[in-house]
Amino acid sequence: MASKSESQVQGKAEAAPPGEIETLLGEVLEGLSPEISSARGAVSVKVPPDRLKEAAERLKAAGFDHVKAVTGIDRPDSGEIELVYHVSSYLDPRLSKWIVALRTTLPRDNPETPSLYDVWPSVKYHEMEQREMLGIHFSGHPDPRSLLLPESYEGVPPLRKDFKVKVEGINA
Amino acid sequence: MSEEEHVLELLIGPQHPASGHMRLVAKVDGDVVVSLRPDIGYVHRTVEKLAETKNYIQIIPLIERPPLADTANHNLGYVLALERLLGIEAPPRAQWLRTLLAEMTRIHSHFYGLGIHGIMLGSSTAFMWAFWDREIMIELAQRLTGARLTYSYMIPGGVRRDLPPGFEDEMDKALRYLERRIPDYHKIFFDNPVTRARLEGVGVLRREDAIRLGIVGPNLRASGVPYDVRKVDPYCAYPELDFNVVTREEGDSLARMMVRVGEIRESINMIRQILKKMPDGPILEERYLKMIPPKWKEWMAQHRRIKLPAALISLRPPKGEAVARVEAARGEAVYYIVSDGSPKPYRFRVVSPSIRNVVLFEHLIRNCRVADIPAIYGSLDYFPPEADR
Amino acid sequence: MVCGISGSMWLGDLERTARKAARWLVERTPIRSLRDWGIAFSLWPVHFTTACCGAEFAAASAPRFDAERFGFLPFVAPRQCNLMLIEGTLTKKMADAAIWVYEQMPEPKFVIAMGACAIDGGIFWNSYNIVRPKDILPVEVFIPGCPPRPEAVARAVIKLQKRIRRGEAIGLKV
Amino acid sequence: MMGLLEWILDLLLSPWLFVPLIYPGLISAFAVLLFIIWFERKLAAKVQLRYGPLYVLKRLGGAIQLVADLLRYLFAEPIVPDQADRLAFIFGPILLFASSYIAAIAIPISYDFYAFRSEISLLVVLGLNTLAPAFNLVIGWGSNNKFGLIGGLREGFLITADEIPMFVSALAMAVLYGTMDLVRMVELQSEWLWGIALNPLAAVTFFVLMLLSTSRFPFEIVEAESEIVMGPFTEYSGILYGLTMGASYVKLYVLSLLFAILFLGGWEPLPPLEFPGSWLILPGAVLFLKALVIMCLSVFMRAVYPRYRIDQALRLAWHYLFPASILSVFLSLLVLSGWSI
Repeated sequence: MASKSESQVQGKAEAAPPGEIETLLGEVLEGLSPEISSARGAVSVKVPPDRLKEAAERLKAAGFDHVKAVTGIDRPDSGEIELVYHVSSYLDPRLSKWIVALRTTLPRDNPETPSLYDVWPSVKYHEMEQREMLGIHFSGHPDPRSLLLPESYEGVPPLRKDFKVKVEGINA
Repeated sequence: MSEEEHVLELLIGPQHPASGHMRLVAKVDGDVVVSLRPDIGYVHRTVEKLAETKNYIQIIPLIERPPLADTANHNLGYVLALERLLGIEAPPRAQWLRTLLAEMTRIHSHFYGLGIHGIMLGSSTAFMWAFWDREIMIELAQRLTGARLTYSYMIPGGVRRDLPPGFEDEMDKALRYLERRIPDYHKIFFDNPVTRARLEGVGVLRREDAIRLGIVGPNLRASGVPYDVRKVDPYCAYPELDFNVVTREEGDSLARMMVRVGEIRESINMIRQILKKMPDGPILEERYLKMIPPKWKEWMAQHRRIKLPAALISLRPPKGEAVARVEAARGEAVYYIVSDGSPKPYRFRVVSPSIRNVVLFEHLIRNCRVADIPAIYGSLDYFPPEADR
Repeated sequence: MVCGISGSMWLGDLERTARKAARWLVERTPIRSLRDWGIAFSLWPVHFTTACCGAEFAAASAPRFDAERFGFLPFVAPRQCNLMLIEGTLTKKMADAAIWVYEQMPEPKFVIAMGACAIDGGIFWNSYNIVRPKDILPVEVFIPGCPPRPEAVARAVIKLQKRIRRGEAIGLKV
Repeated sequence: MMGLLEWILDLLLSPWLFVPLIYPGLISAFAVLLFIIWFERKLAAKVQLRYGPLYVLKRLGGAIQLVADLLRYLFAEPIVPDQADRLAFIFGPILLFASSYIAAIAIPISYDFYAFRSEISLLVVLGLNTLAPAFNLVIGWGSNNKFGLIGGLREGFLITADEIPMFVSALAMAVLYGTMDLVRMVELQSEWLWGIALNPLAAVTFFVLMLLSTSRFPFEIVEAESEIVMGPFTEYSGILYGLTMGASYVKLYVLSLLFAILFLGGWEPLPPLEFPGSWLILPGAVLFLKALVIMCLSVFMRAVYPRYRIDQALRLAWHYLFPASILSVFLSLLVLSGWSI
C-alpha cells in the first residue's frame, strides 16, 4: 500500500527510480559503515556517532545543502537517544525529491555529539531546540542560550520519556 | 570609548506594536542596528510533547493551533505523514478537495502576512484592505468546512465534507473580485513611492545565504531559488495542476512581498482549475467508508459530509516512521511521526516554516536602520506561534 | 506640629491627601457616571499578543467586524491603554510579561481573557508551559472558543461596557 | 447686573483676550482637536471599508468619540515613572502643548481684529512655532525610556530639517508680498491673486513641511509606533498623554491657519451677509474653514501613505525641499518682476 502511494506521487515528477538514491548514498558514504534503508518514501542512513560529522561533510559535498529537521528520539528501553537529521537539497532536482534521514544513536545518560553547525548552518535553531528538549549536548554549537523554554527552566528535559505530563482520564 | 559603551540595547517586545509574540534584542548604535537576536519561545505550548499523549486523530486540532492563519496546509502535512504511516491513500476527489482548501488557505494566509507587513510600515489601509479581502476566502472556507480558521478538514483517508451546493458560483465571484482588487493594492501600497523607498534594497537575502541557512517558502523563492514542494515532491492534486513557481531575483523585502502577491495570483488560477477538473467520487477511503453503518449513508449523502468512522478514533499505525512535507503558505512544513504501534505517536516532530526562517532575524537585521526592523520583520511573514509550537 | 519643621510635617502627605480628595470627588454620582461613560466608550486594548488568538483579534478590528465602532482602538503602549486582552494561551515566559504590562497600565484597567486556553488551558490544558490567566490577573470577561470568532470579541467588549456602566467591573473597584 | 455681563462680554471680545483664549487660541484649538482626530479616524475608516467610531453617539456617527477618550484620559491614573525626571516629565507635555498653540496669538482673524499687529507678524508665528519640538526632546529625555530617547533624538534631527526650509518657503511669500505683516498679506491677496496661484512651489513645499513638522503621515517618524512605540510619549498616561497627543494636532491647526493666510487668501472673500457680530464671525469662519480643509487634507495622508524612514525624510527635506524652498524665493522674485512689467 505504502509503495503504491509513493509511486503514484513520484511517478508524476520523473522521480529517480527507487534504488538510485540508495546507491548514491552508498557511494558517498563509503567507508563510514552506513546502514542504508528505505521505507515509506524516506531513505535513512545510520552511521556510528563518531562518523556523524564526516558523513555530514560528505553528504554536503554530494549536494545535500540544507537540513530540514533535527529530531531526537528518546528510547529509554535501550538506553539510547536517536538523533535524526533530515537533509535534502534545494538546488539539485535529483536529490531534492528525497528526504534523507541521517541518523545516529547516542548514549542516553551522556548524549554528546559534535554540532553540525559548521557543515550545515541551517541546523542552528534545530540543535538548540533538541538540546533543551532532550538534553543532547552539541559540542561546538555557537549559541549556548535556551531557545523555547524559560531561562529558569530546570529539571528533566521535557521530551525525554521520563518527563510525564497529565493525560486525560479516559485514555490513561 | 569602547565598542560596547555607545551601543544601546533595545528590548523590542513581547509587548511592542510590531514585535508579535516574541522579543527582539537589538543592539543599536545611533540609528543603526549593530546586531539583533530573536528571543523566541513566548508561545511555546509544547505541541510535540502533548502529541505524545494524544490519539492520532486528536493531534489534528492540536497542530492546527500554532499556525493559526495557515491551518489547512499544516493539517494536510500531518495527514499525509499519517497516511504514509498507515499505508492508505485518500480517494481522488478528496485529494482535490484538500488541494482546494490548501490553496484557499494560502490566499488568506498571504493576505494576513501582507496586512501585517502593511501595518508595520505604517500603512493602516493596506492592513485593513488585506484583512477585508482575507475574510472572503475565510467565509468560503467556512462554508466548505464549518470553521473560520481551524478547519480540521483533512482526516486520514479523506476529508470531512464535500463541496456545499452553489460553492462554485460563489467561488467564481470571489476570485473575480480578488483579481480586481490586486491592482488596487498596487495603487495604494505596492507602487506607493513610500513603500518602495522603505522596501527596495532593504534586508537583502542573497541566494547562497538563503540556501546555506535553510530558508523556506516565499522568502527562499524571493532570493531566486525555485524550490517549491508542490513542484519538487508533488502531493494531492498538484501534479495535475498547471502553475508557476513565483520567484524573484532581488531577495529584498519588496521581492519577498511581491512573491506572495504572485502566489496569490497563482492560487487564484489553481482554484479555478481545481473547480473545473474536480473528479467525482467518494471523499473517504473505501476501507473507512465501509465501516460507517448503512443507516448513516443517507444522512451523509443528504448533508454532503461524512460521519467520522469509529476506527479513526483509535488509529493504530504499524510500527515505523514516516515523514511528509508540504508547501505551507509560509514555506515548507515537515512532519515526522515515529510510531511504536500504540494509538499514540512515540515521537512527533513538527518543523514549521517559521522556525526555519527565524534565523533570518539575526542574519538580515544587521547594519540597517531601526526603522528597517519592522520593514524586514513584516516581509518575512513570520508567525511566532508557528515557530514556537 | 510644634517640633517638626520638615516640609512633610507642615504640609502633611500632600500627594496622598490630594489623591484622597480626587477619589472622593470622582466617586460622586454625576462625575462617576460621566467617567464610566467615557471609559466604556474608550476601551483601548494594549498591543500585547500572547498567542495565536491574536489572528482573530486582529480580524476583530479589521473591516468586517470593525471593533472601532465601540471606541475599541488597539493602541501601542500599556501606559495609554486601559484594557488588556489575553489572546489565547499564556505561556510561563509570556505570563511574566503579562504581569509587567498589566502593572504598567494606569488604573482603571480591565482584563479580558480570550479563548479556551485563557479560560482553562483549552487544548493545551496539560501542557507544562502554560499559565491560567485567572490565577494571575483579575479577569473581567472570558471569551470561549478556540479561537473565538471576532463577533465574540465584539460581544465581550459590549459586555464589558455594560459592566463598566453599571459599576460592576472589578477594574473600577481596585 | 446687565452691566456686569456686558463688561464680561466686552472683556472677552477684546482681542487681547479673545485671540489667545477663544479663537484662534485655546478653546477653538480644543474644539478642532476633538473634531479633527474624530475626523481622521472616521476618514481613515471610510477608506478602509469600515465605520470607525460609531456607537458612542450613533446619530452623529460617533462624533463625540473624542469626548469619551478625553474623559478617560482625564480620569486615568497619571503615572510618573520612578526613573523619570519628575519636573521634565510633568511640565514637558504642558509646555509642549502651550508652545504648540502659542503661535496662534499672532494670527489675525480680520483686517481689524488681532491681538497685535506687527510688521513682522509672520516671523513671530514661525518663531513661536519652533518652540514646540524642543519640548519633545525634553520629554524624550526626561521620561528616561529608551524608545522615548530615540524618539526625542529623531525630533532633534527633524527640527532643523523642517524648520529651515519652512522658514524659507514662508519668507518667499514675504518677498512676494513685500511685507511680513499677515494682515497686509491678506489685503494684497484680495487685490491680486491667492498666494497658491502666485507661487505654487512655495505652497507645496510649505504643505509638505507642515506634514513633516507636525509628524503626520508619511512623516510620522517621531512617534512611529511600529518602530519606537510612541516615541517620546511612550511613558505617558492619563491627561499628560492627552496633551502630548493633542500638541501635534494643535500645531497642525496653527500652521493650517498660517497656510490659509499665506496661500489661500485668509478671510477673503467674505460672503456678503449682515447680522449682529458678522464683523467678527464671518472672517473668522472663512479662515477657519480654509484651515480646516488644509487639516483634513493633512490627516487624510494617514490613509494613503506608509511612513518614511528618518534618513529618507531628512534626505527629502535637505535634498529636495530645501532647494525647492530656495527656488520658490526666486520664483517669487520672478513673479514680482513679471507683475511690475
